[in-house]
Amino acid sequence: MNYLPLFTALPLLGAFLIPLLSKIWERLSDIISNVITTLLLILSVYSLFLLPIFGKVYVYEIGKWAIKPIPLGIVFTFDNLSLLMVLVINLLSFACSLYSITYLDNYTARWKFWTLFLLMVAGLNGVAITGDLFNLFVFIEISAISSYALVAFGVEKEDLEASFKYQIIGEIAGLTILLAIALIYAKTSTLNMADIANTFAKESKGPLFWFIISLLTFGFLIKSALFPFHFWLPDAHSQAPAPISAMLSGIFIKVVGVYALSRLIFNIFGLNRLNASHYFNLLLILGIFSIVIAGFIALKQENYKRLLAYSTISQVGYIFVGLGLANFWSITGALSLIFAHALGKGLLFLTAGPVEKEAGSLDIHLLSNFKKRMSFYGIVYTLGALSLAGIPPFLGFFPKIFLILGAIKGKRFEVAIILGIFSLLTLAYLLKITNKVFTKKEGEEVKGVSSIVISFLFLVFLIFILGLFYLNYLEPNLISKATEAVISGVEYARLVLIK
Amino acid sequence: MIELYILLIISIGAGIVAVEIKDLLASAISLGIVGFSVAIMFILTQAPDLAIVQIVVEVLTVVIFVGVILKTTHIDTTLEDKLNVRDYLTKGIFALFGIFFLLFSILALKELPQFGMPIMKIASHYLVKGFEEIRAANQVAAVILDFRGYDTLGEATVLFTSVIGVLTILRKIGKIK
Amino acid sequence: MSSFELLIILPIILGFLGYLISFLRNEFYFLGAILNFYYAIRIFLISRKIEVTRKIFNILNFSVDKLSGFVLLFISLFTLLILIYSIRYLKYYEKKKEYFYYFLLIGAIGCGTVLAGDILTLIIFWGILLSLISLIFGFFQYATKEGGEFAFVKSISILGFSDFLLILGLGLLFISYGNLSFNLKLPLNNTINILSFILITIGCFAKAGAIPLHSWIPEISKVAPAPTMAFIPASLDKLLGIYLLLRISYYLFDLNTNFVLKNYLMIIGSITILAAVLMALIQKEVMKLLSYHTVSQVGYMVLGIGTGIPIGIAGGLFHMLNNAIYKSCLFLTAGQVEFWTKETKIEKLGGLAPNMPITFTSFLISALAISGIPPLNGFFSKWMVYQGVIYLYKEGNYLFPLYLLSAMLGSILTLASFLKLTHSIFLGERPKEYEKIKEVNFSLWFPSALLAFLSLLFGILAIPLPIKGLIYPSLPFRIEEFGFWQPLLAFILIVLGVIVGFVIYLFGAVKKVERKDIFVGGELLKEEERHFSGDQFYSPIKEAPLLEKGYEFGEEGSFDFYNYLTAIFSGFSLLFKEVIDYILELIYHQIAYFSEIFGGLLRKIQSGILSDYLFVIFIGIIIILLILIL
Amino acid sequence: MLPYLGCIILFLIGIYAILTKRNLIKIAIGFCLLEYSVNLFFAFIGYKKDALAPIYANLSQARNFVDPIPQALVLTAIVIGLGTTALLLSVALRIYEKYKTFDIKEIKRLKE
Repeated sequence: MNYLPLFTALPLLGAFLIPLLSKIWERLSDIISNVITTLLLILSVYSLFLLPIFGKVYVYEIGKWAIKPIPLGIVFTFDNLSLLMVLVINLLSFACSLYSITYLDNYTARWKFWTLFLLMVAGLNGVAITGDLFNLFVFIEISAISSYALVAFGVEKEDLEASFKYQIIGEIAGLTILLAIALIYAKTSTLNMADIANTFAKESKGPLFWFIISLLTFGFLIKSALFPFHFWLPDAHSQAPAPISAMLSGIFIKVVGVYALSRLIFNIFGLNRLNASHYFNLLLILGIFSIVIAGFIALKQENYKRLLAYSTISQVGYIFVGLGLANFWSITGALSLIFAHALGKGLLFLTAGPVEKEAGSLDIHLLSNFKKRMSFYGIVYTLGALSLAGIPPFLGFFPKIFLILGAIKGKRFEVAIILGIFSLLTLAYLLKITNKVFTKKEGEEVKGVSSIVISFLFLVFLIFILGLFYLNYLEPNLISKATEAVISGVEYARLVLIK
Repeated sequence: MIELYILLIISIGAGIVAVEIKDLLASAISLGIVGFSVAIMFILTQAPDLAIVQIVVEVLTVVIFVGVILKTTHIDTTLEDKLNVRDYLTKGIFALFGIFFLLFSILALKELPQFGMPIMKIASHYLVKGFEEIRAANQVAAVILDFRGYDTLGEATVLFTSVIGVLTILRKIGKIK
Repeated sequence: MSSFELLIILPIILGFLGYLISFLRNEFYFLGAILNFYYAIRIFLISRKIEVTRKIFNILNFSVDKLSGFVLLFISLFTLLILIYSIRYLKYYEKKKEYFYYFLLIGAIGCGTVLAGDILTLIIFWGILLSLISLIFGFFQYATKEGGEFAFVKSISILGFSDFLLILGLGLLFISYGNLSFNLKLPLNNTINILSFILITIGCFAKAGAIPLHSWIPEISKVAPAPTMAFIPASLDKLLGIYLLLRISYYLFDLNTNFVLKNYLMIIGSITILAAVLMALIQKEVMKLLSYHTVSQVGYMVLGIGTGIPIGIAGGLFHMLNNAIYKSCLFLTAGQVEFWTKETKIEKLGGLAPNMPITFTSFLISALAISGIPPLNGFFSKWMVYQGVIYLYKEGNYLFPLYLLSAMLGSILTLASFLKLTHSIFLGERPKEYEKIKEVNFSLWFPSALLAFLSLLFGILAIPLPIKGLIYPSLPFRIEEFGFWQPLLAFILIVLGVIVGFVIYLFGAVKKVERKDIFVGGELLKEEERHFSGDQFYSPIKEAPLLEKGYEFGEEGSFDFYNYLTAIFSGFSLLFKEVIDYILELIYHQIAYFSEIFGGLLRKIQSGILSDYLFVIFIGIIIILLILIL
Repeated sequence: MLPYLGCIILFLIGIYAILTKRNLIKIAIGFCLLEYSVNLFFAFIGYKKDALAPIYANLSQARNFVDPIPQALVLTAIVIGLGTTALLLSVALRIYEKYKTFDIKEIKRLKE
């Protein structure tokens, strides 16, 4: 698996090539970026089959600096959790780049979009595979900066406003994380995550430890937009171009927020329900608040994309409830939800693009008076919504069930009841759009556009097939292994350093 | 180390001025003062490479600030308005946050090694290997270019990203209608 | 490819073909249903001999035994018959292409649900079925101006929520024991088993429509056309819901190991019988009245299955079959009336019997069957349920008189209610505008006539044909013979009586109405004002020719007693409507209202001003710091 | 420990500016202050008393150097800071063009 650096190198290469080559022919940028996302998808699917051969973790040492006896250089560590993340990132970025070929006709400066898009993909892949703390920060910043620029890609009034707010709040988070990294370095004098885990395992948990944890938690909760740190999300995710909204909602907040936090909390600091129950209760309570509050706000939203953005906050709440319960079932649920939500919410945000193009607005009131029929988009939207709301046999059904079972196994019956009731609310607010935008139209039918249709079919196919094969293939081969990687805690350090 | 403390106090003072003063140009210049005292502090803590980079970056930052201010306005009109309840509440929250943060950071910093006595667990290996295997005179260069070369690639990428980002944002027309 | 795949896949493919090729559409849908029926018969015949299981792609696991074989046969039959009906009925309907396709899909997926051999397969099919049902209900939500959307949302909410609970229960079993097949007879003595049993029963109740999860059926009846009502709530959902209830009660679990759960089922059954029939009594709309009876009949099945006595369970199962037959026939015939008259208000209808003789006959047979009049099939299944309830005393369950009482009272009230309905639609005085109405087409009357014939057949030949042929072999018990009932003699006597009565009724009432001008205060009443409305309960009975004699004999008191009783029942049913239906609706509205207010308030936090956001965010970090460090 | 505390105070001034100031440029300045304080803190961590900058003047020199790693990291962090500041200011510039104000309370088209 020594192709591991390609996950970041390939998109970076593309990002550097596009400004040079797009001067020759602007459409070349479409080809380059789609080839690269396709290659990344192939690589990540290939890794799915290759990783079991190498055991639980594959460690790639950059340069000639071996990880033993002392981790001098930067390493990439690729375990089952990283595999899950890489797979999700590249599945959705493949669909989004395919979609953007047609979608970008609405914007100027095509090549700038592609450059920033590939930089974001590079940053996200880097976050998922790096094994070095400072490197993690650098990759977070790469993806964050490109996302700030992409949110304002339309340079309309609202786009700029959203980008500014997003940038301020996001950078507060970034600098808090950097401060925490400085404190960690001062304490341990190393930057390798596995080495840090070993050092902290020997220390007692004093105020410094909890100060670091709270700084990190603050930073990553802002990045993952959990209540009450969610304020930037509805603005940024609703103003971005449709494929960027899909990327941000589908994977960005989960890789940069949820994945990074759970990697640090479980694998590096070795927290679990036994030694830090108050920490997990905090996550649990914030998660429930997110579900409830964002769910109610979403029910009242009158803008297509803002509704979806609030729904994202609510779903992130589900993920954090899973992490907060911190038993096998609930974490399996949370990780499956990352997968299902990435595909489902990505799909829903992508439908906003053609709808806005046709109707010229995303206001649900105006859209309900819009006369043309959009049956294809309506069907795609409804399928995605059913999956997100947890209707079997779609993919989104299994995470919800696992989360509820996790709550029951954790003897948190009230949590189980809340999860059950609010998954109904999800259906209610998502189907509001189906009812108002896509049904009772009698005008002429809007025709689908080629690359957009292909990306929709790809995502719908995935949602359906993965739902069917979830318990037989996806869960045992991918998700429960990733859950094991999370649950086993500081075992991660031993696996990395033993190599 | 008395110079260090003096510079810290200067930078804190200049920082307060930068935040509170009404003229935005003066504010940018005060920010420059903070940046330069940071650069001198880098020299005092035996980090000449950092000082050089900091000076370059500081000049660039101030130039960008001044450029933006000259293109727009240099009076902070928001300071003229009367403070309302909301502003007082925000200040109250800041005070609360400041007190807690200071308190907890004192508690936390107590557990760190004393100032001027780093652990240097990895660094001692770097210093040996950097000289013997890379034959580099400047160890910082050895770290950024060899041991942690990937970070430097990342750094270049960030710079590249922000250049493309600025180009993206400065274009006049974004959406084709 | 075996019959299992073909049974499900062929309708899907042919329906899709029909959807694509518009000029041949009806034929393709029809062909799909026919093939589905053909393979269902084949599987049914196989299942008579051996149990078959089949795995597809390592995911779907089908198995068929005698029980699922016979339920499968009837689901397929209903799909075919009602499809034939609706092809004609919805001919001028706007989106009929999609409707027919979904209809066929629902039939095929319903077959798949019955054939599911393990928990996972059942979950998958059940979920698809819910999505399809929501799609087909979604068509009609704008058909009526008032409350269409509300009816849609309410029914999908109830179905979705209870299906969610059902799947949660199945998932709980799956997680605890792995992928189970349905023939284990797990004892109901630990928490997980009991919890998942209750969750699954909730799903079954909502599907079948037992109180308090019934209210989606009357609500959707305002919106959905007659064939949809006949297919989904009346036949398919009954078959599926009760089939699953039986499946989990005596195959997956063993209900006889838990006394409390048995009573839980029986109490729900009794309440359902009484409350729903009381609500039905005061309805003024044909569809809504029928839908409340649909609910009421579920009570007998749940009661029968809950007894745990073999004869009672067999009765419950038989009643499920019978109810599906006569209830869909009732809906279809009501649809035939509506097809010409475009009217569903009871008071506006009347005297249609001579115009629509076949429809009237089918309706009458089904109405008598649902009221439990021997020798029709409804009587036998109810009789078996009563026997099961009576046998409860042997087990020391002394609540049985209450169950018996409610079941019998429910039967009487059903009869009363259907007398009223029959009279006010088909007998009595005919409004002038309906005089030219003719009998409906063959494709419309044939399905309901066939169903009525089945009711008759399963009644007269109840013991040899359905009971010994279908019901007894399907159950895993040895069932004792009827003890104290001589069916043949009773049949003959009652058939004679009914025929005589029918002849008198037909020739006496309809053709010999004497028309007189009516004066009120010296003025001639107009024709419209003179028409008497059927919802004036029991006043028609008084004037009906059969009872006129009795009236002459001066048995005024008994009729007064009747009126008196009716008034009480009407009061009760109003009360029940207030208590159950109204409260449910109130809760629904309250939740909507609350979310309105709460969501509106919460939206205010997002004020658009960055410093407000930062304000809240910093409160957040102060809390995090305090919680984590202190 | 006092130098560390100085950094924390500078950090708090940055937070103060971002939290209470309403002018976009002031917010950007506060953001720069935050960034400087974190960089300074990081650089202080590597400082070793009476040690030299990590540069070999001649080959036989004694190896009493300060920690080179934080310096390398801060180098990266400074450049990242420059990038984000430039992006932030360009957005601020465009906002001024569109809204004709730097007042954050006027810039509230996106709400609810």
